[in-house]
Amino acid sequence: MSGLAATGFDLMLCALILGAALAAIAVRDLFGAVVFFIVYGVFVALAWLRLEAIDVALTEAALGAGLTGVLMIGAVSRLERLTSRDQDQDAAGPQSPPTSSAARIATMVGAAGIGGGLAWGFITLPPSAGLQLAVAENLAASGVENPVTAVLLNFRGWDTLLESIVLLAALIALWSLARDQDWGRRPGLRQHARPGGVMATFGRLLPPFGFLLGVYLVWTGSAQPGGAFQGGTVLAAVWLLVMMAGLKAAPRVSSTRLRWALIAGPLLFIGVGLAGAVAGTFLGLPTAYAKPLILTIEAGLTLSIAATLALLVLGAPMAGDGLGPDQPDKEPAR
Amino acid sequence: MIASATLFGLCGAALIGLGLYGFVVQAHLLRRLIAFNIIGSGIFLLFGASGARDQLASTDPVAQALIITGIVVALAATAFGVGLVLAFAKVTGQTHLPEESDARQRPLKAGLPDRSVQTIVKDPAG
Amino acid sequence: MLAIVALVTLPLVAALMAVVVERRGEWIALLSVIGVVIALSVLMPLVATDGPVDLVIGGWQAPLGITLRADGLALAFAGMAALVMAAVLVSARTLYGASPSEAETRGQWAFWPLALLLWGALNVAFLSRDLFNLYVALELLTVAAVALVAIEGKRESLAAALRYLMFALMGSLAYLLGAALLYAGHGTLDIGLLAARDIGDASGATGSRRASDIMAAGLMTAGLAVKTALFPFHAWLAPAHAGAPAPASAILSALVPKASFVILLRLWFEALPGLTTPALLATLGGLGAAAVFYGSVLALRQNRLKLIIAYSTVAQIGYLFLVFPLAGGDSYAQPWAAGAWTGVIFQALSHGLAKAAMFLCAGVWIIAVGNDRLSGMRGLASATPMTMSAFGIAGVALVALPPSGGFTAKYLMLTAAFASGQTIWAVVLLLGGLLSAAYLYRPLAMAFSRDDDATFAPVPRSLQVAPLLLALAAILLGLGSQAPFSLIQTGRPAAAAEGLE
Amino acid sequence: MTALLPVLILLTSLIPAAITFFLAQDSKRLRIALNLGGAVLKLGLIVFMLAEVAQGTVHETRLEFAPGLYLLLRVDALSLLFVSLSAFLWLLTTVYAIAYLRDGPELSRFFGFFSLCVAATTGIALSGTLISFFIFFELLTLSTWPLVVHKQNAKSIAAGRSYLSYALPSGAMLLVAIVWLESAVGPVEFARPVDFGPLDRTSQQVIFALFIAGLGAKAALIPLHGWLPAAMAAPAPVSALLHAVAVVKAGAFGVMRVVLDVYGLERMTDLGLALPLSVLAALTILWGSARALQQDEIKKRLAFSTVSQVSYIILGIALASPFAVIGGLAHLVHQGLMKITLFFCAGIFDERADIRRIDQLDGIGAHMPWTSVCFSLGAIGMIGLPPTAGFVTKIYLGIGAVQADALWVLAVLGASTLLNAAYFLPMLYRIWFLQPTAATTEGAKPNERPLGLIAPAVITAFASIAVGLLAASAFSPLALATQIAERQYLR
Repeated sequence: MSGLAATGFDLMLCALILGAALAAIAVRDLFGAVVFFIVYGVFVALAWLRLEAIDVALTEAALGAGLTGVLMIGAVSRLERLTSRDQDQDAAGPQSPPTSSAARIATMVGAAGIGGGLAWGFITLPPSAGLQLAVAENLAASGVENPVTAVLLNFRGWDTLLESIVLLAALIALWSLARDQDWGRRPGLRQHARPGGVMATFGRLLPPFGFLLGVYLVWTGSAQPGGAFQGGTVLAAVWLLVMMAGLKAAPRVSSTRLRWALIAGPLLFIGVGLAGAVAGTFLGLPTAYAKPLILTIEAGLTLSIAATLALLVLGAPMAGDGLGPDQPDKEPAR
Repeated sequence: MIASATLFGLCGAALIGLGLYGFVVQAHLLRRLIAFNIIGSGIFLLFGASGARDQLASTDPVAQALIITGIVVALAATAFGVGLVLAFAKVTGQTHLPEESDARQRPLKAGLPDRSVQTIVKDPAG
Repeated sequence: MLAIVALVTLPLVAALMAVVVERRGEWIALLSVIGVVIALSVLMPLVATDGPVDLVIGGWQAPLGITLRADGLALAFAGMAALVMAAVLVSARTLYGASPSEAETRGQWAFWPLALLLWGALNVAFLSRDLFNLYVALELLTVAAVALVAIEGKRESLAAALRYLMFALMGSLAYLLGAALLYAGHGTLDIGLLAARDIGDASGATGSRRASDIMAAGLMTAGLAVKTALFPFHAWLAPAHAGAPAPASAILSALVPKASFVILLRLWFEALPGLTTPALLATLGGLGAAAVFYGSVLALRQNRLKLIIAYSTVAQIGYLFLVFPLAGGDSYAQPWAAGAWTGVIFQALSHGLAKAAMFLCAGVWIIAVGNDRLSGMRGLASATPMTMSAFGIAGVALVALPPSGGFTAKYLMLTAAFASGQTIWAVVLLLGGLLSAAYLYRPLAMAFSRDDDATFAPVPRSLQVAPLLLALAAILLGLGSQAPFSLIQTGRPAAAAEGLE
Repeated sequence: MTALLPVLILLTSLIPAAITFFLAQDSKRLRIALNLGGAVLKLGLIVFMLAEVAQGTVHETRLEFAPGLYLLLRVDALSLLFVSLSAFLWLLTTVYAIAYLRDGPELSRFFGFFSLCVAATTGIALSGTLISFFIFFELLTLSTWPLVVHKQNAKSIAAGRSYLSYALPSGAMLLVAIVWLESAVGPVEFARPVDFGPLDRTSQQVIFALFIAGLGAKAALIPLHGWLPAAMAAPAPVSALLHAVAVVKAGAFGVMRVVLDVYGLERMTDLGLALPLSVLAALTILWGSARALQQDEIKKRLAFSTVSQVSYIILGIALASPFAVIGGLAHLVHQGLMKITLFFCAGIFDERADIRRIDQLDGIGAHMPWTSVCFSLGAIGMIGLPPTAGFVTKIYLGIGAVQADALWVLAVLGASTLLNAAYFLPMLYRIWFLQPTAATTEGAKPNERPLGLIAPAVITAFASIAVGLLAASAFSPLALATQIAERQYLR
C-alpha cells in the first residue's frame, strides 16, 4: 500500500474500532452490545495486523474476539432467563444508568481528560526504546526463530508459566462458584443440538480441520507467528463446537483424566524449570536442547490451555439441560 | 502522512477513555466487563503502538509477548467475572450491584451489614 | 538459589497437585508449608549476612529476562505470609478437610488450590523485580482472592466478591497501563534498571520529568492503591473480607493487601524516587490518615465481629501510607536511618500476624456461637479462654502497645515524625491507636461479660492453638525485633534512609 | 550475676504468670505454690540485691530491640525503694488473695494476671530508660484490666472501660513525651544526665506537661482520677494492688523518675514548672479529701483518700526542697503500707460481715477486733498522728515547704489533715464506740478467719507503725529516701 492509502486505511480502521467500541458501550440492547464487542475485537485484530504484530493479531482474534464473544453471548442468553422477572432493567430491557446526567458529564470529562492525557504522554514519548535489538542478539540462543515465541517461552518463560496458572486459577475459581449440590456434574448447561441441523453438521465437519489448524499453529509457532495460546484457542474452539453440537458431553468436573489434562502444561513447564534449577539455572533452556524442550512445553501447554479455555467458556458445573427452566433460586442461599 | 503506530496509539488512548466512561456509567455488570475488555485492548494497542514506532524494525517482540500474555490474563479474568455475574444473578435475579454509595453509607446507618443485598436499589427507570 | 525457586514454585506445584489429587488437599498444603518454611530458614540467615540474593530466571539478565530478588523486604513479608498460611491451612482443616471415605465436595476441592495459588502469587509479588511479572502475579492473586470471597456462595459474599473484582480489575488495568508506559519510555520493566535511569532527576540520564513517566507513576500508584484498599478506594474491602469464611478472611485481610503495598514501596523507593513531589507525599500520607480515621469510625459502628476486624484493616492500611511523608527524617538523635520505612514494614508484618489471628479467633467463635454478632459473644471469655487470650494479644499488637511488633513500628514512625518536625503524622498515629483500642474494646468487653445461660458448641483445641501462636508471633516480632530489623535492612533502598524528595 | 539478677527478679513473677495461665481451675495447690514461691523468691532476691548494691555493685541488663530502642534494667536506690515495697506487699497480697478468693471462678486467669501485674511493676521499678519504663507501664495497664473486670458483671465491665479510657490516652501522651524528647536528645537513660540543648524552653515545658499528663492518670492527679473510685468494683485484693502496690504507685514513681532523673529538680524549677506541679498536687490533695468526706461506702471513701494521699508524694517532689523530696519519697512506702492495710481490712469487713457502707460499721470493733485494730492503725497513719509513718511524711513535707518558701503548702497540709481526720475519725468512732445495730450482727457470725486473710493486714499495720517509729534507723524507707535525695543535691 502506498503511504497515503495506508494512512487512509488506518484512519478508517481507527474510526471503525472507535465506533464499534462506542456501540458496544452505548447500545441499549445488551445482545447488540455484545455483537458490537465481537466486531470490535475483529477490528482490533486487524489493527494488530497493520502494526505487523501477527502473533498478537491471531491471539486477539482467537481470544479477544472469538472466545470472549462466545462467552458473552452465552452469558447474555443465560442472564435473560435468570432475570426474566424484572425484564425492564436487565438483559432484555434498555439499560438505564444509575448516574445522573451531571455525573455522566463529569465522568465524560474525566474519561476524556485521561484519554487526552494518555494521548499526550504517548506523543511525547522519546524514540522507541524497545528490546528488538536485545531479542535479535539472543534469538540464536533461544532455540526458536520466532522472536515472540522466544520471548514467551524462553526469555520471559516465567511470565508465561504464571499466565498458564492464571488461566487454571480462573477455572478453579469459576468452578468454585457452582452450587454445592451441583458439584461433580458436567460444566455448563447440557447442549441439545437438533440432529441433522446446522450445528450438528458443523460439529461433524469442522473438528478435523480445526484440529489440524490448531496443531499446525503450535508447530509453526517456533519459526512463524503462532504458538501454544493461539493453537490452544483453536483446539478449544473445536472442542467447544463438538460439545455444543451435542456430539460429546463435557466431562464431569470430578474426572481425574480431565484434571490431569488441565494441569499437565503448567506442571510440565515447572518440571522443566525445576530440572534447570537443579542443573544450575531455573527455567534455563540449554541452547542445544532449547527447541525440543520448548516444543515439549508447548505441547503440554496447548493441551492444558485448550481444555482450560473451553471449560472457561462452558462455565461452572450446574444442573439443567439448557432447554429447561434456568430460574433464579427462589430461596436465596443464606 | 502519519505513521500507523501513532494513529493506533492515539486510538488506544481514546479507547481507554471510552472504556473508562463505560465502566463508570454502566451499572450492568456484564457491560462493565465489556468496558473492562475495551480498556484492556486500548492499553494493549497503545503499548503495541509504542513498540512499533520505529518504522525500520518490526514491532517490539517483547511488547508483543507481553500483550499476548495480557490478553490471556484478561480473558481469564473475564471468564471468571462472567461466572460470578451469572452466579450472582442466579441467587438474586439481579445484574447490578447495590449502589456503591449505599455500601459506604450502610454501616453508618445500621450495624447490620447483610442488608447490602436486601436493600438493592431499584433502578430509577424500572 | 534453589531456596528462592522453592519459595515461588512450591505453593504453585502444591496447588496443581491439589487440583488432581482428590481429598488430600490438606496434606498437600501442609507439605508445601513445610517446604517453604525450610526454604525460608535457609534463605533468611543467608540474606541477613551476605546481602540480597538474585535469581536470574532462565539465565536471562534484565532487561530481556526476569529477576527475582530475595532481599530483606521480600523475605520479611514472605516469612510473615508463611506463618499466616501455616496457621490458616491448619485451621482450615476443620472446614475443608475431607474424609477419604466420603465423596468430594465443592469446598473441599476448591479451597486448597485457591489458597495455595494465592500464596504462590504472594511470594512472586514479594520477590519479583519485573513490573509486568508483578502484574501477572497480582492477577493470579486477585482471581484466587475473589474466588475465596465467593466460596460460600451466599448472596452477600457473591455481591462482595463482584464488587471486589470490579475494583481489582480496574486497579490491575491502571497498573498495567503504567507499566506499559514505563516500558515504552525506558525499554525495561526491571525495577533496578529503572532506578538506574534516575527517572525524574534533572541531572540523571533521562533528563527532566516526562509526561509519560509522571502518568505511569500516577496510574500505577492509583492501581496499587485500589488493590491495597487505600481510602477512598476501600469500599470493597470490608464486605469482601467479612463475607469470606474465617480462614479465607485471615488470608485476605492479613496478606493480600500487603502484596500491592510491597510493590508500591518498591515502585517509589526503588524505581522512581526522583519523581516524587512534596504534594504527592502529603497526599498519600493524607489519604492514609483519612483511612485511619474513617476505617476506625466505621469499625466502631459495626455490630458484627468480622466487620469490625475488616474495617480495622482499612484503618491499619492507612498507617502504611504514612511511609511516604515520613521516610527519611533522621536527626542526630537517631543513630540509625530509615526509621519510618522500617517502621512501616514492621507495621505491615505485625498487622498481618495479628489480623490473621483475629479472623481465626472469629472463626472459632462462629463455630462456638453460630454467628459473629457482638451480642452473642457474652461469656466467651470463660468458655474459650485460649481464643480469648489470642484475641487480646492480637489486639495488643493492633493497638501497638508494647511489647508487640506494632509498638516497634509505632515507635519508629513516631520518632521519624518528631525528628523530621512533622508532628501532624504523630497525631494520626496516636489517635489511630486510641481509636483502634476503642473498637477492639467492644468485642473484648462483650466476651468478658458474664452470661451464665449461654451455651456454646465445643471447638476443637487444635483450632484454638493456631490463632494464639499467630498472636504470640506478633508479640515476638516486638520482643525479638532485632533480627527482623537487621533482616529488613539488607537491600534497603537508599531513598528509605534519605527520604523521598 | 550482675547482669542476671534484675532479669531473675523479673522472672520470679513472669514465669509463675506464664504457667498459671495454663493451669486448670482445680489445680489449686500448684497455683498457690507457684505464686507464693515466686513472691518469696522475689523478696529473697531483692534482699540479696540490697546487700550487693550496698557493696557498690551495679546491676544492669540490656536487651536490644532495634537500634535506639532497647530494654535496660538497672538498679539504683530509687528502684530499690519501689521494688522492695512492691515485692513485700505482693507477697502479703498474694497470701490475702488466696484466702479471699478461695474457690472463686477463673482463678488461673486471675492469678496469672496478678503475677503479670507484679512483673510489670517490678519492671517499672528496675527500668533504666524511659522506653523500658514505658513498656512496663503499658504492660501494667494491660495486665490490670482483667483484674478490674474479674467479677465480669456490668459494674466491673464499666469500671474496666473507665480504667482503660483513662489509661490508654494517657499512655499515648506519655509516649509522645518520650518520643518527642528522645527524637531530639537521643535515648534517655536515667543514670545519664540528659542534654536538653537541642530543645527550646517551650518544648521542654510542653514535654514536661505531657509527661505529667501521661503519668497523671495512673497517679490519679485531678482531673485524671475518675477511674480510681470506679475501679472499686474489683475484688479487694485487686484494690490493694491498684492502690498500694502497683498502679497508683507506678504513676507516682514515674513522676519521680521524670523529675529527678530526666529533668532534675534544678531544671524543673528553672523552667517554672515546680509551682504548677505543686499547685496541681495540692489541689488533688484537697479535692480527694473533700470528695472522700462525701462517700458513704467504705471502699469509695478509701479510694478518694488514695487520690489525696498519693499527691503528697508528688507534692514533695514538686516542692523541690531537700526535706520535701525526702518526705515525698518516703511517702511512697508509707502510703503503700497504710493504704494496703485499710484495703485488706475493708475486704475482710465486706467478705466476713457484709459490711460495705460506713453506717454498717457500728460496734464492729467488738466482733472483729483484729481487723478493727488494723483498720484504726491505718486510719491514724493516714491522718498523720504520731508515731505513725504518716506523721513522718507530713513533718518532712512541712519542713520542706518552709525550705522552699512555699508557706501556702502548710495551709494545704493543715487543711488536708483536718479533712483526713474528718473522714476517718467518724469511722473509728462508729467501730469502737457505737453499739452494734441489728444490721451489723444480722449476717453470719463475723469471724476473722482464715489466717491468710487477717495476717497480712496485721503485718502491714504494724509495719506502718514500725517505719514511723524506726524512721531514724539506717534501713528505714526514710533513710533510703534521704540517700536518694542526697544524690540529687550533690549532683
